[in-house]
Amino acid sequence: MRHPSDIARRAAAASVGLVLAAGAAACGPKDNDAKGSAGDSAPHKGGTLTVLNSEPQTDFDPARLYTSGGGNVPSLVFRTLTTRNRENGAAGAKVVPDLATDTGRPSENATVWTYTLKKGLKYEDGTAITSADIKYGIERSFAPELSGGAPYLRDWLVGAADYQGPYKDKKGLSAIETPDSRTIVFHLNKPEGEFPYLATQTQFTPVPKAKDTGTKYAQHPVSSGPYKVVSNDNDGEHLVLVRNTYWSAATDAERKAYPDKVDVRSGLDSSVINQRLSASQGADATAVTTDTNLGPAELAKVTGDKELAARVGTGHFGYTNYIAFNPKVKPFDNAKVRQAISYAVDRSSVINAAGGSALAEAATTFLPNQKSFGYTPYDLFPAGRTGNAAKAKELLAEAGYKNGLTVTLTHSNSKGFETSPEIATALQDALKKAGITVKLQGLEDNDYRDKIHSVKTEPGFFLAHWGADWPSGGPFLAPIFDGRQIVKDGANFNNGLLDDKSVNAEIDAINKLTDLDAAAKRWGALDEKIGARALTVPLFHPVYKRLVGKDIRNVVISDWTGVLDISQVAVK
Amino acid sequence: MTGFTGFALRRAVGAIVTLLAISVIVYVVFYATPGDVAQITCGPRCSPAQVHQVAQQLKLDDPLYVRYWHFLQGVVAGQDYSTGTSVERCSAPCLGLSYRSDRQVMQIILGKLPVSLSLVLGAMVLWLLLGVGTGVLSAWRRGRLTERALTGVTLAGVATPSFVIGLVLMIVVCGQLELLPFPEYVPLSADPEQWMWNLLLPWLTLALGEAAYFARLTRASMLETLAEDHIRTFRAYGVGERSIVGRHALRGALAPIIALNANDVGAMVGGAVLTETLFGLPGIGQELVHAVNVVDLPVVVGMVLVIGFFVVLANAVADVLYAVADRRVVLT
Amino acid sequence: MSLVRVTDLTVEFGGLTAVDGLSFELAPGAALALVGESGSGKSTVASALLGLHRGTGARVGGSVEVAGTDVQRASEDELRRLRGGKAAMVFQDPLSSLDPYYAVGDQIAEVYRVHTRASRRAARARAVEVLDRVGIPDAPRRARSRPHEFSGGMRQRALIAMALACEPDLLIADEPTTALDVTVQAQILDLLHTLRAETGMGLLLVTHDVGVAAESVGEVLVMRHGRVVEHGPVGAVLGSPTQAYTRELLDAVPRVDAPRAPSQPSEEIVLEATGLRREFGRGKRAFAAVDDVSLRVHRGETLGIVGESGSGKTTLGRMLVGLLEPTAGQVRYDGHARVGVNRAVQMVFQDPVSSLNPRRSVGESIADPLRARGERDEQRIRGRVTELLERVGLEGAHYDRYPHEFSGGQRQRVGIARALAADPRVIVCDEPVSALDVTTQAQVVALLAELQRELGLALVFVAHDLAVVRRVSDRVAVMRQGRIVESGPADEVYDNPQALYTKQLLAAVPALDPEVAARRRTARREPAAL
Amino acid sequence: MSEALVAVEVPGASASGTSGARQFRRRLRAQRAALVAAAVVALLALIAVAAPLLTAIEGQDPTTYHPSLVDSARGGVPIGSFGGASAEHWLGVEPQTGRDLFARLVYGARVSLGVALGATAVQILLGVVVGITAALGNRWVDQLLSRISDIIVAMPLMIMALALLAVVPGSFPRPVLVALIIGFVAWGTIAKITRAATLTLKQLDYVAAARLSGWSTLRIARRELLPGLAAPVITYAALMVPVNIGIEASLSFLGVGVKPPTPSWGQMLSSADVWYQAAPQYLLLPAGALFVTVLALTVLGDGVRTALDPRTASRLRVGTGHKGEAKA
Repeated sequence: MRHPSDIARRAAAASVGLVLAAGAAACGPKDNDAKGSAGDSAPHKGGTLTVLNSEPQTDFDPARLYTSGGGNVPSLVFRTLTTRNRENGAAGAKVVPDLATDTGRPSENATVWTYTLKKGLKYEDGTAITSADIKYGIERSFAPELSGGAPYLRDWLVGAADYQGPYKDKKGLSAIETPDSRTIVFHLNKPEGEFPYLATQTQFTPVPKAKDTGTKYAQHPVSSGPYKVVSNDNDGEHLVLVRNTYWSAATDAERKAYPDKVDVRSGLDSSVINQRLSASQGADATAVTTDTNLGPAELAKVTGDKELAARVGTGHFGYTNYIAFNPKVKPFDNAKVRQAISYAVDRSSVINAAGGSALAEAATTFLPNQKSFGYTPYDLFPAGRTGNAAKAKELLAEAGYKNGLTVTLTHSNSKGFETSPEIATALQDALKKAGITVKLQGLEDNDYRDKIHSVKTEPGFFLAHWGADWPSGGPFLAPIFDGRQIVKDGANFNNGLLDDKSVNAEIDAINKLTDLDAAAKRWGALDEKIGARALTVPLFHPVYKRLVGKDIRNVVISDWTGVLDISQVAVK
Repeated sequence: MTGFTGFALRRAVGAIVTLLAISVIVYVVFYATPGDVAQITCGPRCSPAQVHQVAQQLKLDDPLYVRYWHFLQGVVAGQDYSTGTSVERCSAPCLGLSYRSDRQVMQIILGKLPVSLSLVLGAMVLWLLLGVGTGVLSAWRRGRLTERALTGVTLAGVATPSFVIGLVLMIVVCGQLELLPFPEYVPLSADPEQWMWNLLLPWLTLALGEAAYFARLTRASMLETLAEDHIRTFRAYGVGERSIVGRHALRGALAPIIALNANDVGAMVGGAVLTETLFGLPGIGQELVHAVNVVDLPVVVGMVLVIGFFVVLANAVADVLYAVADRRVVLT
Repeated sequence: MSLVRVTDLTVEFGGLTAVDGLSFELAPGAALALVGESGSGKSTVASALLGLHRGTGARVGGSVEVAGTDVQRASEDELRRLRGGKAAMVFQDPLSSLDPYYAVGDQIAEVYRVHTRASRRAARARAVEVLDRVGIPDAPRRARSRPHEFSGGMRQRALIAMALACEPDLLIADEPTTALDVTVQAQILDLLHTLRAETGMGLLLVTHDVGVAAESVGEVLVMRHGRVVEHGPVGAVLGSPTQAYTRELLDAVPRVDAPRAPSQPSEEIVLEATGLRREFGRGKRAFAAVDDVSLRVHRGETLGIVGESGSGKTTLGRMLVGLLEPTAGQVRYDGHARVGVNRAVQMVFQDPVSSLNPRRSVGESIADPLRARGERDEQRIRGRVTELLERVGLEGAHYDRYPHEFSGGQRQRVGIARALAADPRVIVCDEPVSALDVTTQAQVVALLAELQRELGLALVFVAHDLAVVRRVSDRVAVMRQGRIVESGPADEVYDNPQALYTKQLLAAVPALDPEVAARRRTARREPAAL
Repeated sequence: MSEALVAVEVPGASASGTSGARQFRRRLRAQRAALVAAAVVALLALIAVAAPLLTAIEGQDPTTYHPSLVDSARGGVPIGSFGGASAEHWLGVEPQTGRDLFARLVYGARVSLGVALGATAVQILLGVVVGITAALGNRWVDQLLSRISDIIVAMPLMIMALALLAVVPGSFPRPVLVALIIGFVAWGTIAKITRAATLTLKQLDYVAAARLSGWSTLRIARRELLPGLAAPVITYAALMVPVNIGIEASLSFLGVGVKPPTPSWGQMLSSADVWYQAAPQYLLLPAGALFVTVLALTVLGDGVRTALDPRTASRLRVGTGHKGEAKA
């Protein structure tokens, strides 16, 4: 009976899909790599760009998308108040104006943000984009029918906590004012210096109320960007975009929009995607992928091949894989035990399990190793490359575990994931040297997430990961370490259950800053301060390597998304 | 055929009972499976308040039996639902709406079905030709070298995991030799020729292993028939080996072939996920996996019901075919 | 120039020799019967004539020449031309000898086209023609039906039609009537006779039934252990046999016209059935296999129940022992109405193979009733079983042997021993000897009679063979279509039958004397249909 | 299903009869292929049992990482030719982790064979019980049971697997669970076969004789029916074992098989298939092992069938008009 093996394989692939979906919020090439792959001749307009993905572009509705900086394919159709700077590397981590004339004017101690729309902005049907449409777009993102977006708007906007969206609540959100058709004002319940970053998310896309079709809007969202949807089969399984003739480059400094047509195909096996990109036959020569990384296996093959290696784009995304402790669970209530484990970890074998040094960089800080996050290098419990078993034993002895101890490491059963069995077993093997016997508790992925994100069921010792909603320390540290963000009766991300006055105060203080560089420095300092508590053991920051078709030009990979920016790619 | 309506009726009733049971099982099972649907649907960072709103939106707070009752109502009478801006009709048989995308499950399935059917039915033709052909040949050449060779081949076929076959086929045919483009589903309606070329490899992947089984089955049951008395009669009347094997022995072997074929076709409509994934064919199986991963109950139930439906249907068809083939059989 | 010339034929399968230096000839148009008990090698000879042993691993020696073809040296093609073309074969079991999946007409047509270049249509026409010729009513329509839609006799006719299709010079009939009822058998034999008279083809008849031979052929060849025992004109061989074995064979054959030494049954009724009725199937397909049958069995007597297949006699037997529950009516044992089985009423089954569990030693099988009764003492059990084994003419040492190590007759003895183990007062024997050779038949029948006398058993003897029934029975009941058409003291029923059906039955029984046989044949005109 | 769809040979009913073991062994010995297969299977079983010993001889274990043996910069591909095969690591090491492949392979054999056999046992148990009950019970029991097996058949394997995994606590030993899952999804055919065989046996006179001697139905089922079922059931079971091995591989593949770090061929395959180009032997070893095992078991299964089934054993010898058929 061959069918079962089918079933098996399919699920395996499905989980691979998840990996890559996670990867989609990941990294891009350093400039030099980019040059290599971009080719030297200048990019031209025209042609069809094919996108080969494993996961379908589901919920193609600006209200439902959860993106970092407006997403990749989505940002071809959805323009937002601000957007990410479409440049390679660190420069790409900056926030820049999009629909708005600037990145926003703060007032009243950064609790009020005012934006003015550019002139001559049009939808795909030629009608003008107004600030009211942006307000409406944000309001509908509160509708339970259209759930899925990031939590910030609900948390920050005045009186938005219980707002149910325009379908149930006709009054609308008083926190957003549109004094005239080009001005929009946001009233926040606390200072948020990073509001410009938030304004890059697709919820800030204008939606013409007349054209809103509720849950069916994803079928054909009204485009404000360079491309419009001509077909969207089976909820993003096959998406075809063509030029939106009403879009003018004059109002959009960021999107290059070289190709005439973008054909997004999905449901492919990751190994097939990479196989096709490397073969680059026919239409695949002008193909890219927005969600599939080179796996270790493919990397091993690619690095052996000059021509292929030249077509690999490398990117970095603000992302950290780490071990999380729950100090409410013995023996992890004892800092010495947590420190011992920090010393004992063998990062090299963990990194190998994650795909090797080319796909993962050892992490000793919780913040990603990028300037925009305020990265401040520190290594408080130096474990070296392969772990410091001696020091670990010593600490264990002090903690009262002379003849070692036995702990249970919880992880997800989904293969290839950052929280996967591979990494768990690597740690299991490494901690053996320090006299720590690790029992593995592999859970089905949903079960795993339920458990680690619920205060009631959170295990004491488990694998976790965190990615940035935008390249800054704020969204990276606050959800994990802000005591006031501990969620008792829902999805909780403060796994260390840390509720420390000084930390909370510092977070508030930094949020007041509208000078993002200054803020970054203080985030870095805060990171080190928290790190001393050994509530987490940072393991590695993933590196994302992706192939592009042989005729692809002008590959731009920012540190914001870490993946090549479709709006910049040319096929001629 | 006498009593056919009676048979059809009994089968229909049986099928409905079976499908009802299946839907109940799936409901209960997924009620028990971990994974907070509302949380997953709403997104990982949703606040409890939001999650609660979504739960209400999806009617997840109702007790299980109520939800199941609504499901049944939908199937029988259809149901209305709101897109937020307007009220839409999901006409009977309505399998409900996907939690994740708010699309009608029936629409989702209808979107996937052509792919699965093209894949499975196409492959079926292939494996029947290959399998039965090989079986007949080795039964005819029994005891000779040809048979030994064929037996070896088929055993190899049985013992090779099908994803290996598929992978190798794709690497060699598309990658190295570049004989075919990497497969991608093209609807039959859109371009029959492209449809065929693109499905060729998937068909082979699915068919090769299957063909091996059919070859073994065909050979075995033909040898059994060859040992029966009436074969002796035809030998005693100078009827040639070709006609004895090709006409009489094969005819006797049809029954088990039909039966096994029915089972496999039915099961593969939802079970050919390996091939679907490997070749990026957006079929039922792939969708089912995805739905299971995100605990999208309505879609899972719908898919399982459709798969179950095809299994039941396939078996009923098999029985009819069999009764047509052999008048001695009484349909029950 | 003879039609068949067999010289010094030897056939060996692996080690054992089935046919050993057999020689005979058959003149064109003549008829020869190979008569012998099972294992005599007679059927092997038949297949050898068509070279059917080729490639089966059997070693064939000597020479066989049929219709001018040297079967030994003939090429595959020559053989094929011979098979069905010049010499056609009719097999024993007409059901399994036809392909269940194709219409009878098509099968005949297929054979016809193998030997002639005829078109499909012509072949079909020919099929209908021969089917009509063998007396199948409405041949054009029936040609389109499949074998299972035919009655046993019709199937056999169809097979004969297939044989006729190519007008062969020789017809080889291998036990052509063994599977048929006696009346049907008579019709088939008559058919063969008329066909021969008209077509002038030769006949080689293979049979175990001396009577059948006497009816149909001019020459008899008695075989045993693959060798010729006696060969000559049928009258001579059957009338004044020169060989001891031939005589033994003839004596063993039960005579329908030989009265039985009367026994003196008591008036005590042990088993009584009143208004028994049994239906099978539900709804439209329901039918009554036994319908309103009443009978009495006295202590020490033998009640013979005779009938053709489908007459319901077996169903009746099973109801009497309680294996089947009657739909209506009741069975009374010792005057008490009884439900389910009762150890005092036992059964001896027809098929000596399936009536014993192949995986258990015969001793164990026989011991079953003892153990079931609660006997635990192994010594006593063994003792009793040994006693029984010896009683039925086997050895106590056979206790640990398995059924497949015994001959058919011995197994039947084991079956009887098992029945006796329950100390029954009535034994229902369902066709107890029909699967046995005549000589063995005689022995088993004798054994039963002996046991009856000693133990005062009442026997219900169910059989299709009128002769055997007459030999054992005090009273006889003739069954047809689930009803008893006639019953009474054996001699009355046999010597002066009242019911028309009984008359037909008796008339159909083959006679051992060729003259009588001939007279009988002319007496019964071949009816249009069966 | 119409009854005729299930054709069953019941030796007890066939003329040749059988003296059980002796005859069976003789018939089995008559087939060279089957003997070779049997030898291979025996060897595999031995390897599985002796896994700890074998790895001890090699001086490795299946779980220890060897980061130094893989090229971290190139995705963790094993250093050296043939996947880093050496005197220490006979079959090389696993990419990324550097775990010893030989050790993982032989330990994997344990899971594959163990689970497959366990599953087969479950299938036989369920199938025979259900089959007999259906055959001896009245129409309604029969109907009900066949409906149930319909449902099981119509249920996708993955759903069943997830179902059981969801309900059963994580502490429950995985291999057992997997065996149960497989056993639970694929007992339908055995049930059908048993039912058909029982219906045939029920008609046999010796069963009637047993009733006449006064035994209870239960006793008759045990003493007269069960032995008669042995042949068809064993035959099918022998063919089920390789299939079950395949299913186990699939489930491990799917991630619902045995838990890491316990090695299983299915797991190895699923993580290896992407390495087909960079480290072929990593894919070929488990695939080869699976191939050989399934092949051997299948051939053996065929052998067992031929040996247990008088039809193919004896009937084929008559008049098939071809040489060498006697061997069939």
